[in-house]
Amino acid sequence: MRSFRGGVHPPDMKHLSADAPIEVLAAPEQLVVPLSQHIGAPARPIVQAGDDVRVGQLIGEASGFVSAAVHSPVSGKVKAVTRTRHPLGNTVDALLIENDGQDRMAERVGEDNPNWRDVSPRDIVDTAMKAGIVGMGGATFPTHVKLSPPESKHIDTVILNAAECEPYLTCDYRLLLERTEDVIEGLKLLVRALTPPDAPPNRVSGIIAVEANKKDVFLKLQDMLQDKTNLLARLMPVKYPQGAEKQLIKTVLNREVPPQSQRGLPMDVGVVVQNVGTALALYEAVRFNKPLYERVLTVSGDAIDTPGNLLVRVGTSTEHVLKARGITDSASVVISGGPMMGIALSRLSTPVNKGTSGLLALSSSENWETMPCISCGACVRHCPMQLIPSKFSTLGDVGRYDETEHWNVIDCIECGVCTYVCPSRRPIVQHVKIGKAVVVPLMRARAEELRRQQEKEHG
Amino acid sequence: MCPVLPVTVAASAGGYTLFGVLVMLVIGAVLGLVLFAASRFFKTDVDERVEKILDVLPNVNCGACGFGGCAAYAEAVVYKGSACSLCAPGGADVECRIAEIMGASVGDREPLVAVVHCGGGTRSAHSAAGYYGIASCRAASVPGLNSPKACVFGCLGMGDCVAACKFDAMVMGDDGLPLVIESNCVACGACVRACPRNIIQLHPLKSFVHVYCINTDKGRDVRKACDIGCIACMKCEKICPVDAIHVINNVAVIDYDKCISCGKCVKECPQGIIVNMRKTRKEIDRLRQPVPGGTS
Amino acid sequence: MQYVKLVIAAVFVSNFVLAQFLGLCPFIGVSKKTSSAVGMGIAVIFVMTLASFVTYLVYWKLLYMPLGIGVDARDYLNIVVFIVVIASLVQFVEMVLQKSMPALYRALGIYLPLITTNCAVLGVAQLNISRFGSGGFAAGLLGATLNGFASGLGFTLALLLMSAIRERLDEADVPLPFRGVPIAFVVASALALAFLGFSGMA
Amino acid sequence: MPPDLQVSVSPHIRSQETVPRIMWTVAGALVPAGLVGLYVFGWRILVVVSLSVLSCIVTEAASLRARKLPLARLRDGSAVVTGVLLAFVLPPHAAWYVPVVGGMVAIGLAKQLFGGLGHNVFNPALIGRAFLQFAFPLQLNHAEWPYLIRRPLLEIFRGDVASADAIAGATPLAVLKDAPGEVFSGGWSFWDLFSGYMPGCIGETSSVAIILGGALLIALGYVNWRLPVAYLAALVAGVLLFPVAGADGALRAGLPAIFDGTYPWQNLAVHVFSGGLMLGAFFMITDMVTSPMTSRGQVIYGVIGGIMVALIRLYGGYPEGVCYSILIANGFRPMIDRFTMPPRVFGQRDIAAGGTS
Repeated sequence: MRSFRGGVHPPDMKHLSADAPIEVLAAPEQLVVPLSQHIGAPARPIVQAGDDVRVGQLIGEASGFVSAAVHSPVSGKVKAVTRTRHPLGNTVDALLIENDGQDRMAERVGEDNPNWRDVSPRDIVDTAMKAGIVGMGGATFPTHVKLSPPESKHIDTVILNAAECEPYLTCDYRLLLERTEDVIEGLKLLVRALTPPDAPPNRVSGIIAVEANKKDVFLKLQDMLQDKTNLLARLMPVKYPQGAEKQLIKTVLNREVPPQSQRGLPMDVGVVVQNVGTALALYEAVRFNKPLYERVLTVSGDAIDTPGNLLVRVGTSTEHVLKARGITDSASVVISGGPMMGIALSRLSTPVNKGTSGLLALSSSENWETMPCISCGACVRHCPMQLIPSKFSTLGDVGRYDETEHWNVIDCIECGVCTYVCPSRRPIVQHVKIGKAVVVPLMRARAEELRRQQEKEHG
Repeated sequence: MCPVLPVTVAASAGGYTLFGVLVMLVIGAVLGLVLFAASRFFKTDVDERVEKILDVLPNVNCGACGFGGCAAYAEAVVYKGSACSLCAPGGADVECRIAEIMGASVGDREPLVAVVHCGGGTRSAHSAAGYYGIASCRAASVPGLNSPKACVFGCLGMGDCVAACKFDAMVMGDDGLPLVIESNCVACGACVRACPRNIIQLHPLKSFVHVYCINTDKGRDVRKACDIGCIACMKCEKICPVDAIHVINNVAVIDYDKCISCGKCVKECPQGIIVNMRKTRKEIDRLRQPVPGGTS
Repeated sequence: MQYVKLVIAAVFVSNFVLAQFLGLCPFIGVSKKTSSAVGMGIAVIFVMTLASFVTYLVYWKLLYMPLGIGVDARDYLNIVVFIVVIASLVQFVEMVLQKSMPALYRALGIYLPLITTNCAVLGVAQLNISRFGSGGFAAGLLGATLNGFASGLGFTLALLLMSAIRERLDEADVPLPFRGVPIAFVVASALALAFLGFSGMA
Repeated sequence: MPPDLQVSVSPHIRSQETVPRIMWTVAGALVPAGLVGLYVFGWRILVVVSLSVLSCIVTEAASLRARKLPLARLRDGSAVVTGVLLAFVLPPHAAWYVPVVGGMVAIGLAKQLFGGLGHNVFNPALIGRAFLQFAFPLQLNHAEWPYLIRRPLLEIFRGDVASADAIAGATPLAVLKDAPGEVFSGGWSFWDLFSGYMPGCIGETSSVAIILGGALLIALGYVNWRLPVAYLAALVAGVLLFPVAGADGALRAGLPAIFDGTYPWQNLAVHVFSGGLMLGAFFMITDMVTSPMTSRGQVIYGVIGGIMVALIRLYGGYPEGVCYSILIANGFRPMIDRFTMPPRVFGQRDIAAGGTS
């Protein structure tokens, strides 16, 4: 099986939660629903303290095109507009909602929309926007933006990313296993949304890419998609970061997305990548016009008594979710997301949001002593973006972060492979983040300078 | 070059010097002509300001300015716009003269000093989590890393400002907060740029009352993060006789043009976060004196 | 065939910088950045080759043969004449560079005129005289020029190695008192130690 | 609820690979060569090895304390590896001060002065060896190097190496240098050469043991096989291709001689299997810190080293060129890295070509 160059094989630890079917976690009394759970401008609250809300009712409208709507996960009363911690570390505006426990549905939410199959591509994109659907693989990029590429870019493939290459995480696997038909319907909707009106139906093909450690799902998908002309399942080798967009496209279609310096995006090579959860959410939104206010995530780790996969309402606090599965005192690190790219939380009050694919509690302590780089070349061999990671850390040690631009630091996807394999335990990803924080303003200033000069010449 | 040059003359002892002079004359003349022709042929025009700056510079070619020599530095100032103040041996007057040649004016402005607007040291600010990673403030405030300190605005105390200061005007206090040694501080702004949380600002040297907090959260959240943070109780705003202090976005901010450093707000503030620097200056100078055996 | 051996000898065995320790000041001065090192290397090769050619010519045609001044005394003018010739050559190169490659000219800065006083260039001129005196004039001239070129090549090789090493050392945690030039000298001595392996070569 | 949590930038898990593990594995891979040395030269080599390792550790500790760095860095085992490698390139009869001074120079001058582990440009053990070559020429270039002949295993610890039945003989390379004709007249066969039963330095003699250790490192992925192969191939090519003055003074390359069958195979065998070549190829030149990162760079690096050995051995004054060739290759390494590791990025090839994996 072909794959991208580089990458690494961490122990996948999926056995802890792979066989646990998805359970519903009851919503707590109080939920803090963040207004910015997506890439783009935060949503504007349209309810005040004291308003009564129902499940699925719009409580924050998208401000601008690259933004996403936010809906109430429970029915009850809005207590206040407060601020809360975002996993990324910054604090964001949020709505504190008191749950009355009755789960009163907003109107038309949950009703089966009879002619959902022949909805026009335009309506699919509108539904995605109204339902606040965002990429659920962790990037949380608003789906309606991805589904409306500019005319110049013609899309020929939609890839459903079922790689789930992060260790411990099994939520996509369980979704695929238990709700295979709905995910396939979701993929069909995605394909139809991206098929230009004048083109023949099977111009855009849909591929569900699964890693080889989830063979049962792959076989099930294969026989369900036999008769479909433009839909197929593809098996991929087990390797981290197989699920990263550029690496996924390289493995599945052997195309390479151009680098950041040329503002490369998957649509430049005619591809749109979506997460399995996103496809399912789109299906539920189009058919049952159910907005995105809950998602499946994996709770696992060696400091969790009973690891499992839970359907959790957005806004539930991390503490509530972890307590539901029994967190032991040996936990020293709580991670939102996977162990390779996830974020270590300092406060368990941080609420679950649309992009939280996992909550892990690990007991391994993180005090690896950093040693000097012995230029063993492991990071250079394993880097999936074929960069020279050791350069970022050696330049970082002497504070010359501005020179990392020359070594393409902005193209780093921060997958963590270099830091994982480094025998000297050097925090290369942290050096990259600092490098980007130094280089991006420099590039912006230079572009600004260039633009002002051109204006002076033509002005 | 006729080979018949009087060999006999060369043979006599006196002839060596005469002969040597003769040969040098010939070679010097020939090469001089060649170079003259070449300089005409390879004429390049040079910005005359480079010559002027070169005259001003001490022409010691010491390289302290970071360039290969005085000529390289002169060209760097003219072509690349490098700073006028890099000539160490030249000092201030060379800097002024270069600035005049380059047309920039070096006006004298009111002396400023750096102030660290955070009082939440290890004794009063709460820690949120153990931090593992590169020991620098900039590293500890990258996106995707939760703040190790409960207060997401406060000083992380990892000394980026102390490292950035080239005039030894910053020293790390024992409670994990940087202290500004005002006599050394030339307000160059290096620390202001170095602090990733923008806690350090430049204020007039003459005013010595400062608010040591920039936490814009509401009072309830501030208390959770730090014992002495500004809880926006507005008392200072009411007491101030010259209306120089206002609570903007949940934190008290001083307008240094109006402030007369009367210190009324210092006594009024329940959190004690507004501090009269006069008495602490003595303490800082004490800290600056090299304690025998101690390291700053 | 012995020309190949002459080149190998000049580049490796009796490398001007690492074996004969000539031309150390530009070797340390310019090796801070590889770009300026390349420029300096080319300039030195050009000057050394030309200088060898011209000085050998001047010596045999002008100073020694026609005037027939006493055998032992004929060398007293060498140093003076060679320096003048080399100085004018460097001046010529400087003008050419300023015109054609101003960026390189500015990068080299003070070190380009410094080639005049560079002992390597004067050294090669002197060496040529003593080594290629015996054979015929034409063979000697070719040998001298080739030796000049090879020595220039050896100098440039050492300079490039040094500049690459120093750029790597800029990222190293060298103890404070040794940063910059001191560590450059330590590296130069280590390189010399390595090149000593070639001593004794025929 | 758990006490204060820990935060750090992702990733939060690491592989098993650590620097101490690599260093101790390399030390382990050197053991076979050491055992053969012990058998051939007797217990005295233990004295030399321990002195060398001790000197390295003490020097590293002293310089770490001088630089106010945590002494815990000694645990990474790199000083021990340097000590063992240095001892392996010393003659068995070396006086006590030779390994001690060698260790001080290797760690103090070649490693700590450059900034400690990972920053040194030259292989510390070889800088030590080259320094000793000129500091104590008598010790290292001794013509007659003692070794024992066919001793039963149990008698390793009987008496000093210079005892009666120690046969002194010039190292094969020295013989090759002075009298290329009778290489194998000194009483040992090709197998002695290969197994290491001949005069030479402590850990260099046995090619079998070294290849065994090297294979282990290659299997574990700490050494890229291309580097030793390139180094050895370049040497063989150099030895065959460079013209050598034959008995009649005419310069003839070795290669044509192979075809008309007159080429003395023993010379090639001696070149490859004796002296420090094997130890250099598998342990010295492959030292991670001083070798290039990419495999393309390592091939060029190995070829340069191989050519240098050939040049020194064929034309130079010393019979043994490995130490200098690797030091010169170390000098070339930063330049090689500069040209074989340009800033590159995934997807740089144009979109149309699609590019292959």
